[in-house]
Amino acid sequence: STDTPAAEAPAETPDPVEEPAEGLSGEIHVYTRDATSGTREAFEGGIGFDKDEETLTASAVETSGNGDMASKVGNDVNGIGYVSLTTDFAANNLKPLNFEGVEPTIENVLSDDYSLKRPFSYVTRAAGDFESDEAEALTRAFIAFITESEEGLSAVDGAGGIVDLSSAKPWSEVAETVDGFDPATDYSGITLRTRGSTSVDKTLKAALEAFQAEVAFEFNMDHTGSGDGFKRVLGEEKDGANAGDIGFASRKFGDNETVSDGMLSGEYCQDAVVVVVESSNPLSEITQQQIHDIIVGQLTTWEEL
Amino acid sequence: MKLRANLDRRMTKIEHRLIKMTSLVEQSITRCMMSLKDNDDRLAISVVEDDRMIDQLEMNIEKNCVNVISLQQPIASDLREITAILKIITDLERIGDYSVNIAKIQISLDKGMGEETRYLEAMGDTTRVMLQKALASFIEKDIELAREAAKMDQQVDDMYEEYYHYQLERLMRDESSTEDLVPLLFTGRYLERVGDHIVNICERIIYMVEGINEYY
Amino acid sequence: MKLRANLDRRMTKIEHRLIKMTSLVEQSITRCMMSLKDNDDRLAISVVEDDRMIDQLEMNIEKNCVNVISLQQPIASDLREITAILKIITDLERIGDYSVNIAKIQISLDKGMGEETRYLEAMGDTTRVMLQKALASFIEKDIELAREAAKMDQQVDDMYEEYYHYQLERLMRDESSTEDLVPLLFTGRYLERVGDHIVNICERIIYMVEGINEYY
Amino acid sequence: MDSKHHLISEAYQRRKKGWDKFFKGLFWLAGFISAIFIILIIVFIVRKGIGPFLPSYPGGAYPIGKFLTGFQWRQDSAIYGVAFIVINTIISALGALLISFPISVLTALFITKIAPRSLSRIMTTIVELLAAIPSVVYGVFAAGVIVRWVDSLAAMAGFSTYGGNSLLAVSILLAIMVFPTMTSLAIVAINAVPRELVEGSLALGATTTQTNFRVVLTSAKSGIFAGLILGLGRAFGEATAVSMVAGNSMIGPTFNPFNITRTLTSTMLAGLKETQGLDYDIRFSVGIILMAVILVTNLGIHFVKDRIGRSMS
Amino acid sequence: MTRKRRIYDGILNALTYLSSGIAVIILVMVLQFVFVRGWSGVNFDLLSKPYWSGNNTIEFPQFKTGAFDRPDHLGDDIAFSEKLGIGLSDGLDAYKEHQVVVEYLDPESPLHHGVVSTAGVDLGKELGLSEGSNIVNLMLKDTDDKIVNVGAQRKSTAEETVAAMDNISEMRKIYFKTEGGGINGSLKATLYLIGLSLVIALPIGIAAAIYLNEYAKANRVTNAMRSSIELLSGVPSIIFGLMGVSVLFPITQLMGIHTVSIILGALTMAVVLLPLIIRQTEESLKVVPIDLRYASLSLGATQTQTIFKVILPSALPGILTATLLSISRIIGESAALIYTMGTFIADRPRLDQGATTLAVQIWSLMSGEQPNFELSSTISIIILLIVLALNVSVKLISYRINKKWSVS
Amino acid sequence: MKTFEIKDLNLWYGDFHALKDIDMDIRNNKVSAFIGPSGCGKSTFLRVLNRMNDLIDGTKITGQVLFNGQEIYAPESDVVTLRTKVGMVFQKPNPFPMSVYDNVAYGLRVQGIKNKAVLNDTVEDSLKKAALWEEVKDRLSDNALQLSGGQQQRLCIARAIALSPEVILMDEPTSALDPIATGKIEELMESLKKDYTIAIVTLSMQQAARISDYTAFFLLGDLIEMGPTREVFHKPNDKRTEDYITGRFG
Amino acid sequence: MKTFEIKDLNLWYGDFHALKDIDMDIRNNKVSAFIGPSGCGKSTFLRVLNRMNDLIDGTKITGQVLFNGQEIYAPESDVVTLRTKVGMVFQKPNPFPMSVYDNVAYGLRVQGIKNKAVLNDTVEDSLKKAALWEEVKDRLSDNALQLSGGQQQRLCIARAIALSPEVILMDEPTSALDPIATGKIEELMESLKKDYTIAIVTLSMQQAARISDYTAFFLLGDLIEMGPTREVFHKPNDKRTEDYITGRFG
Ligand SMILES: Nc1ncnc2c1ncn2[C@@H]1O[C@H](COP(=O)(O)OP(=O)(O)OP(=O)(O)O)[C@@H](O)[C@H]1O
Ligand SMILES: Nc1ncnc2c1ncn2[C@@H]1O[C@H](COP(=O)(O)OP(=O)(O)OP(=O)(O)O)[C@@H](O)[C@H]1O
Ligand SMILES: [Mg+2]
Ligand SMILES: [Mg+2]
Ligand SMILES: O=P([O-])([O-])[O-]
Repeated sequence: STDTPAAEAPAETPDPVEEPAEGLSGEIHVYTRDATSGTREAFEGGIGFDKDEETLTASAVETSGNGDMASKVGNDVNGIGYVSLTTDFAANNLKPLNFEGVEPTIENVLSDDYSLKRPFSYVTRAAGDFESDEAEALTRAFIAFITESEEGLSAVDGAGGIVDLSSAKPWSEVAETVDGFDPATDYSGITLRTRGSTSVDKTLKAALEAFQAEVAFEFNMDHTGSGDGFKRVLGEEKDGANAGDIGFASRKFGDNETVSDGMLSGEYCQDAVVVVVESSNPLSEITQQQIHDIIVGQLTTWEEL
Repeated sequence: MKLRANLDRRMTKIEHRLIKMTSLVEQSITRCMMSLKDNDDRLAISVVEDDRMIDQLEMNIEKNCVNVISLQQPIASDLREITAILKIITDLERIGDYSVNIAKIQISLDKGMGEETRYLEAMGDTTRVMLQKALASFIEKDIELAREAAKMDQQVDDMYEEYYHYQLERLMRDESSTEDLVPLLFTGRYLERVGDHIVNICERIIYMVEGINEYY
Repeated sequence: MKLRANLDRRMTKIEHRLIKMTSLVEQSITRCMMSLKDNDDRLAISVVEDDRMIDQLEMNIEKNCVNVISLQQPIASDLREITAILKIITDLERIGDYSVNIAKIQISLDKGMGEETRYLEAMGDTTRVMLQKALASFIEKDIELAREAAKMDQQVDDMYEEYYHYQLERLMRDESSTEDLVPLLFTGRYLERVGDHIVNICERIIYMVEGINEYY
Repeated sequence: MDSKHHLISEAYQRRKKGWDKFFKGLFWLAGFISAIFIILIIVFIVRKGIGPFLPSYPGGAYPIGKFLTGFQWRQDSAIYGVAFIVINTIISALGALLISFPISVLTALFITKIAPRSLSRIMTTIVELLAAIPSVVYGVFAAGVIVRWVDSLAAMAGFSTYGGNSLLAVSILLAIMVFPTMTSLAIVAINAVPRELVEGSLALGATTTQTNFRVVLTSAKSGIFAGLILGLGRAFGEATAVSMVAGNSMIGPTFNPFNITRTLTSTMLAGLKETQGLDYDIRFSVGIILMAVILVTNLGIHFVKDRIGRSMS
Repeated sequence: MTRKRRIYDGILNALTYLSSGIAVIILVMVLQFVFVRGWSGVNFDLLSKPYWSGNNTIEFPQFKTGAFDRPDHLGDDIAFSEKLGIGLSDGLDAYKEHQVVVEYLDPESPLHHGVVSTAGVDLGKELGLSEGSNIVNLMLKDTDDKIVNVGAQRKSTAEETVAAMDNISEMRKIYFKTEGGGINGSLKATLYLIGLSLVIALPIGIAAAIYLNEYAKANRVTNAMRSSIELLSGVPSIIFGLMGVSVLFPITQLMGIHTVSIILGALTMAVVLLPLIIRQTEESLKVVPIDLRYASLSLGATQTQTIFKVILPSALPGILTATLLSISRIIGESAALIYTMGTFIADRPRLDQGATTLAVQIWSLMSGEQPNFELSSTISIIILLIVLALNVSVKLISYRINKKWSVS
Repeated sequence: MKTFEIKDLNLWYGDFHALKDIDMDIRNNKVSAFIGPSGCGKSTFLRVLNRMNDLIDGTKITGQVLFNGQEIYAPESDVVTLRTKVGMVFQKPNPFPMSVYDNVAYGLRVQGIKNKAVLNDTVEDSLKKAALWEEVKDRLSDNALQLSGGQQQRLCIARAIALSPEVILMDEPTSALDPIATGKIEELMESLKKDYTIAIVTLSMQQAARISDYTAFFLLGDLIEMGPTREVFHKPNDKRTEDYITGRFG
Repeated sequence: MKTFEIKDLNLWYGDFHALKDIDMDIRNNKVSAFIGPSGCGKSTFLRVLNRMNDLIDGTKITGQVLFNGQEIYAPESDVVTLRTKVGMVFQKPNPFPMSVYDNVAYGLRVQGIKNKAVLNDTVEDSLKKAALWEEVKDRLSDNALQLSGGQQQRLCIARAIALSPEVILMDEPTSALDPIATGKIEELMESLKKDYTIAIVTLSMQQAARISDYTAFFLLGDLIEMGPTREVFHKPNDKRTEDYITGRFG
C-alpha cells in the first residue's frame, strides 16, 4: 500500500473513509473494561446490569484502562464504550452520549440529574503502618488538602473532578488542623505512594502536583485498577512489591474492603461515567434500557437501535 | 600413495620387455652355439645383427625404469624390482655381447669347431639352462629356481677350467691352427663369463624377492 | 619437496665413495700392470686381495643409491645422477675384476712378460688416462672430458687389434711357451674390455649431466 | 641442553594449581547459577500456576479441565478457559510466520547474494535497526498504523472491525517483529554456506539464481529453520505490543482475521491489574501453558524439519 | 541458456527484490511514524529535562507593578501584560492538558522577585517566575479588592490571565509548574539498569560459558545444564517479569527493599541476559581453535592460565558483541520491566526504587489516561538513535579488532 | 588435438598482476598438471578456463583463451554453457547437502532436464565412471554428506561427469584426502582421461609426476615451462623448474 | 637410549578400542615417524605421550608408558611438568594471537618465570634453533598471525623448544603447508634431532621416508611394525606394511 496512513495520528484525524451516513448500520462493537475496574462497576450498576444474573456479551473487547478504552472506541466507528467524564473526548475522537436524555456535565452530575456517576474513594494505610511518622503526617496532610483546601479542590476541579468548592478553605488554614503535620518539617525526602484506580489518575495527579506546590515532597503513582486500591494499602498486598500509602477506587469501597482499618478513608470527588461512541456516529442519545441490552448482547446491530 | 594401476601397468610392461630381452639373449646364445657347431656363418651373422635389438631393449627398459622411479616413486618391493631389473639388463646385455663375440669368432673361423665341440656345447647348454631357470625364477618370483641356476655356474666354471687346459694343451701340441684355437679358447672364456652374469642375474632376483643379497 | 640438506648429504657421501672406488680401480689397473711388467707376484696378490674393497664399495654405493631412491625420492638431475652412479659402479667393478684377472694371470705366469710389454703397457696407460679423465669429468660435471675419454677407446681397440695379431703370430710361431702367451693374450682382451667399460662410464656421465644418451 | 627447568619454582607450581582448582569451582558455580534459573522459574510458575487447581486453594479449586478446555475467558464471571487462547495464539503466530518467513528468507538472500555490496550493507543495517526497535515502539506503530490498514482492508472485504484491532493486526505486527530476527539468522545461515558449494553449482552450469535457490537456500536450511524457531518463540512470547492490538476477546477461537483475538501473553498482561487472588494466580497457569506451547511447537518444527530434511535428501 | 530459464530466474530475482522492498517500506513507515510525531520534540533539553514538572508556589513580599512595553518580536498569539511585563500563550502539556505558558518575561518584571512559599527547605528562598513555566494558578486581588484566581487550573486562557493581571492591585501568590515532559529520569534509570544488569550478568554469564565450553564433561549433568540454559533463552520476557516479582523480589527484600526497584529490574534482566551472554560467549569461545588450547596446555600451562591468557583474549570481540547485544536487549525490554520496575516515571531514579526505562516510559505513556503518541515517538527516536550508535560502534570496534587480530 | 589454446593471457586482480603473458595449449584426452609454489597463480589460471574468475570483482583479463577454437571471453560467449562443457572439481569435496542422486542429477536439472529415465541413466552412468557406483548404489537417497571424504570427492567428479563435459578442471582435488582416498582419485583420473581432457592443480610434485601427461610449472604468475611430464621431471629445460622440483627453491 | 618405553598399552575411547597392546620404544635423539591409514590411531598414540588424551572424556588407558623410566600415568605423576618436558606441535600452525615474542615466552611465563633477561635469551635462542630468528628478529612485536604459514609452524616449534623439552611431538606438522614451507620444516627437524627426540605423525610416506630414523606403521589400532626407516621402506617385515606403503591397500 502506498498511501501512508502512518502519517496520520489516529487520535487527531478521524478516518475520512468511514463517513457514516444517517443511521449507522452493522454490528455494534462493545468495549468494556477489565473486571476489577471501578468504572466498569459504576457503569454496570448505573445501567441496571445485574452481575449475578446476567453476563456481558461475549463479543466485547476488553480494554486495559480508561485511556485505552477512549482511544479504542475513538478508532472504531461501530464502537460503543464508557469512560470517565474527565476524559478528553475531542482528543480521542469520541462523542459523549446523553444518558436518559441528560447531558453528562458537571452541573448535571452535581444536580443529580445525571445518574451514571460514581465517587472517587480513597483509603490510607492503617495508622502507625507507614514507613515513617513523616509519611503518615504527610498522608494526613494530603488527604486534608484534597478534601478541604481550596487549592486542592480547585486542582481536582481543574482536572475534571466534580467537587463542591463552596466549603473550601485556604490551605494555610487547613494545614494547621492536620495532626502531626508541620509545614516547617522537611518532607522532600518522603514519597507518597498512591495506588488503585486508573480513573482517578488525572484528578489525583493534579492534586498531587498542586500539593507539591504547597509542600515539597515526592509522589509515586502506580495505578492499575480500583481493585488494587484497598489491597495494596490494607489488603494482602500491603507489604508487597507494589504497596502504597493511599489507595483509590473509582467507586465506593465494597463490603469486603474493610476501609475502617485505614487511618483515613472517604471520597474526594465525584465522577460521571459517560457512554461514548466514535465522533462520527450519528447517535447522540442513549437510554438505560438500550445500553443495557447492548451490553448483555441482546441488541447487536445499530439498525436495531 | 602410489597410483597402483598406473604403476602396475608400467611395471608389467617393463617385466614383459625384460622377459622378451631374456629370451632374445637366450636365443642369441643358442644360435651362436649352433652356428659354431654347424659352422653356420649366416646364423652367426644373424646373431650379430640381432644384438641391436637386445641393446635397444636394454636402453628401453632402462629408460622405463628411470621413468618409473622419477614419476612413480616406487618403494619397497617395487623399488627392489626396478633396481634389480636395472642391473639384470646390464648383465643380459653383456651376455648378448658375449654371444655376439662368439658369433664373430665363428665367422672369423676358417673352419668349424673340432674337438672342443663337446666342451663348448656342454657349456652353452648349461648356461642356457641357467638362463631359462633364471627367467622362470624371475617370472615366478621363485628364488629356489634362482639358487639352482646360480649353483649351476660351478659346473660351467669347472667345464671351462677343463676346457682351458685341454685347449692349452692343444695349443701347446700345436694341433690344428692357432688362429682357430685361440678364438675358441676365448669362446670358452665368454661362456664362462655368461655363467657369471647369469649368477649376477640370479642374485638380483633373490634380492628383488627377499630384499637381501646372497652371493654365489 | 625434497629434504635438500639430507639429500645433499647423502649424495655427497655417495659421490665421495664413487670417487674413492674409481681411484681404487685406477690403482688396481696401475698395480696389476706394474706387477705384470715387474713380474711382481706380491703386488699382483695385493691387487687380487684389494679387489674385495672395490666389491664392497660397489655394494655399499649401490645400497646407498637404492636408499636414496626409496627414502628421498630424487627426481631430475638428482635421479639422473643416482641412476648414472648405479651403472657406473658396475662398470667400475668390472674393471676391477679385469685387473684381478690380469693380476691372476701375472701370478700364473711362470716368468714375466716378454715382448708384449710395449703393447700391454701402452694399453694399460691409455685406459688409466681414460679412467682419470672420466673421474675428472664426473667431479667437474665436464662432459667434454668425458667425450675425450670415450674417444680414446678407439686407440685401445686399435692397440688390442695390433696386439692380438702380434700375439697370435707369436703363438703360431710357437715362440716361448703357449701357457704364457695365451694368458697374455687374454690380458690384452681384458684391457680392451676395460676401455669399453670406461666408455660406458663416460656415456653415463654425459647422460647424468645432459639427460641424453650419447654412444661411443 | 640448557634446561630451563631449574628456573621453575615449586611454590609457583603449587600456587598455579591451587588457582586452577579455585577458578574451576567458580566457573562451575556460575554455570550452576545460570542453569538453576530455569528450574526456579518452572518450579515457581508451576507451583503458583498449579495452585488454583488444587483443593487447598483459598476460595476453592478452579476445575483444571475447564481451564484447559474452556472456550471463554471471563474474569467477571470467573470463567477461565485457556483452550481458545492457545488456538488463537498459535493461529496468530503461524499467521505471522506465514507472512514473514518467505519475506525474511528472500530478503536474506537478496542481502547476501544479490544486492551490490553497498546496498547490501544498507539493507543489513536496516534489518539490524528493525531488530533493535523496542517492541513497545512496534506496539505504538501497530496501534497507530497497522490497525488502520486492517480496518481499510476489512472495509474493502465488507467486514467491520474493532477499529482494526484484530487477529490480522496481531499477525502483521508479529510478522514485522519477527522479520528482523528471522532475516538476520537467515543471513548468518546463508553466509555460512561454503563458497565452494556456490562455486560447485556455478561450475555445473547453473545460473546464479538457480544456485541461490537450489543450493544456497537448501544448504542454509538448518540455520533458516533455527531462525524460524526463534521467530516463532518471539511471536509466542511477545506481550506488550500484541496486547495493544489484540482486542482481548472473551471467547474464541477466532478464525476470522478481522475479528478480535486474545493471546496468552495479552491475557497475562491484562492480568497485570491484579496482584492477588485467582485472577493473579491464573496468569501463572497461563504462563505454564505458554511455556508448554512454545516447547511443543519447537518440537513440532524440529520434527517437520527432520522430515523435510529427510525427504530432501 | 534458454529463454525459459532466463525468465524463471528473473521472476525469482524479482521476488527477492520485492521482499527486500517490503523490509525497507516497513522500516520507512515505522521511522516515518515516529519521526512525524516525534521529531519536533527531539532536542537536547529533552534529555536533561525531568518528566514531572516542578510545582512551585511563590509569593511577592514587595510587589510593585510597573509599565512595560510590549516587545516587537512577540507573536500575535501571545498576550502581554503591560503592568507585569509578561507574555503568555496557550499550550498543551505532556498530557495534552491546557497550559498557560510564560513565553516572555521582561528583565524588569516584578515577577522575577518572588520567594518560595512551598513548605520545605526552600521556603523563603528567592524564586522568580521563569520563561517556559506554566502558570497553574495565580491568586491576586483586583482593583475591586476581590480575590481572583486565574491560570491553567481555572481553565483561563492566556488572554484572560493577562486581563486579570492588568487589573491587579495586589499579588497574592503564583502556583506555577516548570517545564516537564523530559526523559532525564528514564534515561538515567536506563543507564543504571544497563550498568547494574551487566555487572551482574556479564561475570556470571562469561564464567558459565567458560565452564560449559572449557570444563564441562559430556555427561548428563552438563547436558541438563546446557538445555536448562537453552530453555531459558526461549522463555518469553513476560514470564521473566513474573519470575522477577516472585523469585527475585524476596532477594531484594533481604536487602531491605520492599518495592519494585531498579535492582529488581537489573536482577531480572540479568537472568534474561544470561542465556544471551552465555550463548554469544560460547559462540566466540568455540571459534577459538581447539589447537590454541592444546598448544597452551602442551606448554605446561594450567587450564586457568590457558583460559585467561589465551582463550579469553581471543574471545574478547565476541564478549564485546554480547555486551552490546545485551545493552540493546535492555533498552528494548518492556514486559519484564513493567512487572519488576513498575511503570511510574521517576525523575530521580534510585537503585532501590522503581523507575522506568525509556521503553517502559513509552509503554507508560501509551497506556496512561491519554496516550501520548508525540512524546512516545520522540523517545522512540531517541532509542533508535542510541541503537544506531551502538550498532555503528559495534561495527567499528569489531572492524578494529578484526583488523588488528584477524585470525586468517 | 588442442582443447584449449591460451595466447598471451594476462590477468590482474585489481592492481595485482596474477598471470603474465601465458601461452599454453591444453591437449585433448590428456592430463595436464599445473605445479608451482603457493600463490604462483595455478588456481587462478585453472579458473580462467571456465571463467570462474568472473565471480571475483576487479579481475581484468587480456589475451585469448580459445576453447575448441572459440574465444571464451568473447562478449557473445555464454558462460553458463561453457561451464557445462568445462566441469570443475574443487580442493575440498563440496557435495551439495542433498541426496547422492540429486547431487549427480543437479547439473542436468538446472539445464531443465526433468525426464526421469534420462536422469536415472545419467546418474548411474556417471557414478560408474567415477568408480563410485558399487559403493553407493544402495544409498542413492542418502545425504551426500554422509559419504566419506574420498567418496564425496568422487561424487563431485561424478557430478561433473554427468554433464558430459569435455574438460574436467581439478584444483588440488586430493589435498583434503588421506593417502588411500587420494590413491583412488588418482586411479580414477587415470581411467577418465580416455574420455575427458583433465587439467589439475596440485601441490604435490609426486602427484603431478604420477598422473599427468603434461606438466606446467608456474612461478610468480609466469608460466616457466610446460612439457611432457616425463621430460619435466627428468630433465627440465629451466633451471627454476629443476630447482623447484628438486627442492632447491627458496 | 630410550626416551619412551611403552609396554602393553591399550586405549579406549568409551567402548572404542583405539590402541591395542602397543609395545614400543622411542629412542633418544632420533626421529620416529608414525604412519598408517586415517583413523588408525597415530594421533591418539602421539597424544598418549604427553597425556593430551586426558582432555578427552571417556578415555581409558591401561599398560605402561615410561618416560625416562618413570611411569607417566602413575597417580603421582605431574602432567603439567610432563608437558613442559614433552613439547608438542600440531597439524595446523597454531600461534597464539599475540606477538611473536609473547608466543615464545608463553611457556616460560606460565611457569612463573618473569625475569626479562632470561626471557629475552630464551626467545632469541629458541627462534634461532627453529631457524626463524633471521626472518623475525625485527618483527618480534608483530602479531604472530601475520607470519606466513610456514613461519607460524616454525614459531610453534620455537615455542615448544623454549621450554627445553626433551621430546617434541609433532602431529602432521606440515600437512597444512605448501611444499616449500614443508621443506623448511623438514630441514629444521633434521637439525633438531641432535638435541631433541622427535616423534612425528605423518600422512605422507615420502615424508616419513625422508626424515625419520624409525618408522612405525599402525593399522586399526595395532602397531604392525616398527623399525629403522630404511628397512621399513626397503623391505617391510609385514605384508600389510608393504601393501600400505606401496599403495596396494584398501
Ligand atoms: N580474489 C583475489 N584478489 C586479489 N588477489 C588474489 C585473489 N585471488 C588470488 N589472488 C592472488 O593471486 C595470486 C595467485 O593466486 P592463486 O590462488 O592462483 O595461487 P595458487 O597458485 O593457486 O596458490 P595455492 O597453491 O596457494 O592455491 C596470489 O598471490 C594471490 O594472493
Ligand atoms: N575423542 C574421540 N572419541 C571417540 N573416538 C575417537 C576420538 N578421537 C579419535 N577417535 C577414534 O579413534 C581412532 C583413532 O583416531 P586418531 O585420531 O588417533 O587417528 P589418526 O590415525 O590420527 O587418523 P588421522 O590420520 O585421520 O589423523 C579413530 O577411529 C577415531 O575415530
Ligand atoms: Mg590454489
Ligand atoms: Mg591424526
Ligand atoms: O476503572 P478504574 O478502576 O481504573 O477506575
